[in-house]
Amino acid sequence: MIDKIVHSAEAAIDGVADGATVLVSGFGEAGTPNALLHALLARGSRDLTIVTNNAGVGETGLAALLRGGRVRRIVCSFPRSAGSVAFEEIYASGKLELELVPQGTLSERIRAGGAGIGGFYVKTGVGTLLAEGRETRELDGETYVFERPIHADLALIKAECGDRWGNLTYHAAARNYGPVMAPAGRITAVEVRQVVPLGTLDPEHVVTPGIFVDRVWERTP
Amino acid sequence: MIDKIVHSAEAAIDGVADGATVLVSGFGEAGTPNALLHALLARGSRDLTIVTNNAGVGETGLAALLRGGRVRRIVCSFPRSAGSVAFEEIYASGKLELELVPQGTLSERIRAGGAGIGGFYVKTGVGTLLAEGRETRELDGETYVFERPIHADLALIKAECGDRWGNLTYHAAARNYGPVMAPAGRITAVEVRQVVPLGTLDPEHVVTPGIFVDRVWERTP
Amino acid sequence: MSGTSNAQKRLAIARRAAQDLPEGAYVNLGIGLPTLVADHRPQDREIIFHSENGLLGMGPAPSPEALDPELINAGKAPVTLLPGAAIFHHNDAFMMMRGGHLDYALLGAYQVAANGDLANWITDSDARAPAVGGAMDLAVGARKVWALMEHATRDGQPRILERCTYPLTAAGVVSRIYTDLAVIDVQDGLHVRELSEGVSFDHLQSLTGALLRRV
Amino acid sequence: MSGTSNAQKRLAIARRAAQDLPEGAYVNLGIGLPTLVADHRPQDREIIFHSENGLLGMGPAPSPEALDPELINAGKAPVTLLPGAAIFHHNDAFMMMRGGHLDYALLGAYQVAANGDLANWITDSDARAPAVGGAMDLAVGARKVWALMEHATRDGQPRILERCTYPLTAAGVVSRIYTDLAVIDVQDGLHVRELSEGVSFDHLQSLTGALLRRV
Repeated sequence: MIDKIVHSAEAAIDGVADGATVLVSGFGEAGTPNALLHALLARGSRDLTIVTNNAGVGETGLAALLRGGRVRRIVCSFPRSAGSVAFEEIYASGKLELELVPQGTLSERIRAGGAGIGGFYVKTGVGTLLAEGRETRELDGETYVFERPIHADLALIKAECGDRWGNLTYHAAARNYGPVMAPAGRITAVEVRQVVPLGTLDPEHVVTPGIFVDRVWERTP
Repeated sequence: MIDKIVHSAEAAIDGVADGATVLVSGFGEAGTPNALLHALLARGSRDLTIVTNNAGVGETGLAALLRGGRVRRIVCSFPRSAGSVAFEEIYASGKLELELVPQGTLSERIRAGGAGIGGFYVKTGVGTLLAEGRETRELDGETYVFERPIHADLALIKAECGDRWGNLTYHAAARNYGPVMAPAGRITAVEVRQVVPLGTLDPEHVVTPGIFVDRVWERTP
Repeated sequence: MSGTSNAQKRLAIARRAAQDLPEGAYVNLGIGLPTLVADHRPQDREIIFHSENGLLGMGPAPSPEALDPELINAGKAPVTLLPGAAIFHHNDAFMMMRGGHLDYALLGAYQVAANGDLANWITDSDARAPAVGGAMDLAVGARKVWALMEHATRDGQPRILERCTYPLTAAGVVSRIYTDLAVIDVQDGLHVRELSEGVSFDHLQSLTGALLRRV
Repeated sequence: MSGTSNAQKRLAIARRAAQDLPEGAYVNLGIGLPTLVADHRPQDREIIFHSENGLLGMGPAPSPEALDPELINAGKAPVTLLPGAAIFHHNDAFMMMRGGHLDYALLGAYQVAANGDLANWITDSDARAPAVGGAMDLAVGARKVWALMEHATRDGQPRILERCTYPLTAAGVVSRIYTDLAVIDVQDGLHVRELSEGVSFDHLQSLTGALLRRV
């Protein structure tokens, strides 16, 4: 019997090595897998590359991981936002490498990683600091910049419901990066509000099919 | 008040010019917008480029358009299949240009058209007849072939339910190319089984958001 | 200039821009000033607001009891959904931008140039960590980009210029500017479409770093 | 050779391959012979079948009263969905292939070469219009590609060769071959893993166009 359900946050992130590249879902505080991030902190993982939209709020989740000195590099679209104190201080101290990526390009690069796309061209960023020195190409009379996929060792995702095959649904704007990141992690671990029996989720309404998911953990409140 | 509902198949395809590029959803007979294709035939449109997975079955839908001599060129992954008599005869007579594209690449090129991607690299087809003479590139030690987006003047789609904002749901495997093609048509016209009042479709379950849809027509049985 | 009058200025800009959005428009509201536009949607028109985090059909802010912490807009403020709304993932949200499906992006701006260049993501004096978010994707992808901004800096320096001095978000994309003093079309230069009440053309020109033309 | 015995051969190949699919495998069954594997899923294991037209978790063929003409597999035959199934669009279906998420693709073949080259989309003698479908995507994308095929042509010519003579679907992708006569691993040459009952190694070699090795 296939059973992707795990019974602790530790089990969900088991096997992640130091130096790993980790995708973290969420936009603001919606869809951010804080419990899994805390498990990563507890595990002692270090030298991590984190790929995510925002760089943490307050002192929990990613902010705690940053404070703990576990992150070497962050690939991010909007690191500085309301409450990103931990990130700002650590960045200012020079102890964190930042790769700033336009949000849609970040999302598309992660998608490309999960979709077997070797690279792609977008107009976003052309003529700006973020495309300086980058490979560009004229296509149909317009200038595009070349972008590469992002592959990750681990994807950490928050979802609403999950079953033992790994099928997921989401809630409202907490969906955001979850369905994009799930396919791009070599291991994809999900914290869900509720584990539901197989067959509960309508096949028409599954948002992330289980093939993209390795471990499902029902968050303890 | 936004109202994308139209009351005839003719109105759904209004404005399409001779020489247009037309995306047609469907895989086998599931999700094929036959009524809209018949409207295209009745309109007298000609010199069309059709982009679709299969090249028609029997003598209806795309097969009727082919028989009518309205198609100059077809971009297709699996044109010859059970019942594709019309296509096979017309192709054998030399009156039809065929661009054969691996199915996943066809789908990805259509997606790129709707997503503003200027081009992308895939491994599919490398070292085969279908990549002969094509631009290739080494990326991380593997060979990829360069693919371009497909843009269309019109996308014809079959869906299950639609509302006046153009939101769509699908039924079972009739979903196939619908959500991929809807964003890639300058005009996207949909035949639905049922028009439903705005607010009927759960925002969590909308498969094609209305922004990708221009006209919704409830097929008369 | 008092804080209140500043807030009033910004509200007036948002209200003015809202009036020009046509029926059926798909509109992304950038964070900051443009967000205010949502509260001034003309009552006679349906306008569909898009949020980069995966929403179409956003309604007004929720009542306290209807607040859902996972239903937020790009500025992370709680919102509601109208009947007809749709929820989708981040990549689809940006496909809507990059693929040219949004009719309008209403964006805040530090500077706009007479050639439509937009600078709204970083200044030249900010030592803090940078952030770009969806600004570049929106500026490049939306069919029309309107800049909503205060006409001049707090110490009276022009923000509409011959050339932006701050790093660009995108080149040549702004087609209209709404400020507290005027509405200006940007096409082969700056064309003053409308002056706010009590503002003279000469006064406007004196606060603008590029040549203005009368329509 | 009668039609019936040919059908029996094909069934035996499908049944044999089905036995080697491990618990939890995500498997795409190519059209033709591989489709038969779905009906021989080992009862002690959960195996998730994928269809290129947007299904995961396909079950057996439906009873006549449960038939839904819009619930079909890649071969356009009606199927059912198991509890836990998911429906998605075409692009997600192919992302599962191209992105390396499928564990196995079981594909029919005209020819397979000793270096793993696969030819299964077009012959050199077919004047009809070509069709490729998802064959190339599957061959390149799945983690493991197994070829399911009759060992020789109807007139006894080998179909396992040093080099394919038909145009390739993909180069160097087949890792195992299931035929009516044997199971053969492909890795630095051809390694006979298993002989069908009553088949000798020498007989197998005589019907094979490349050097076979005993395991």
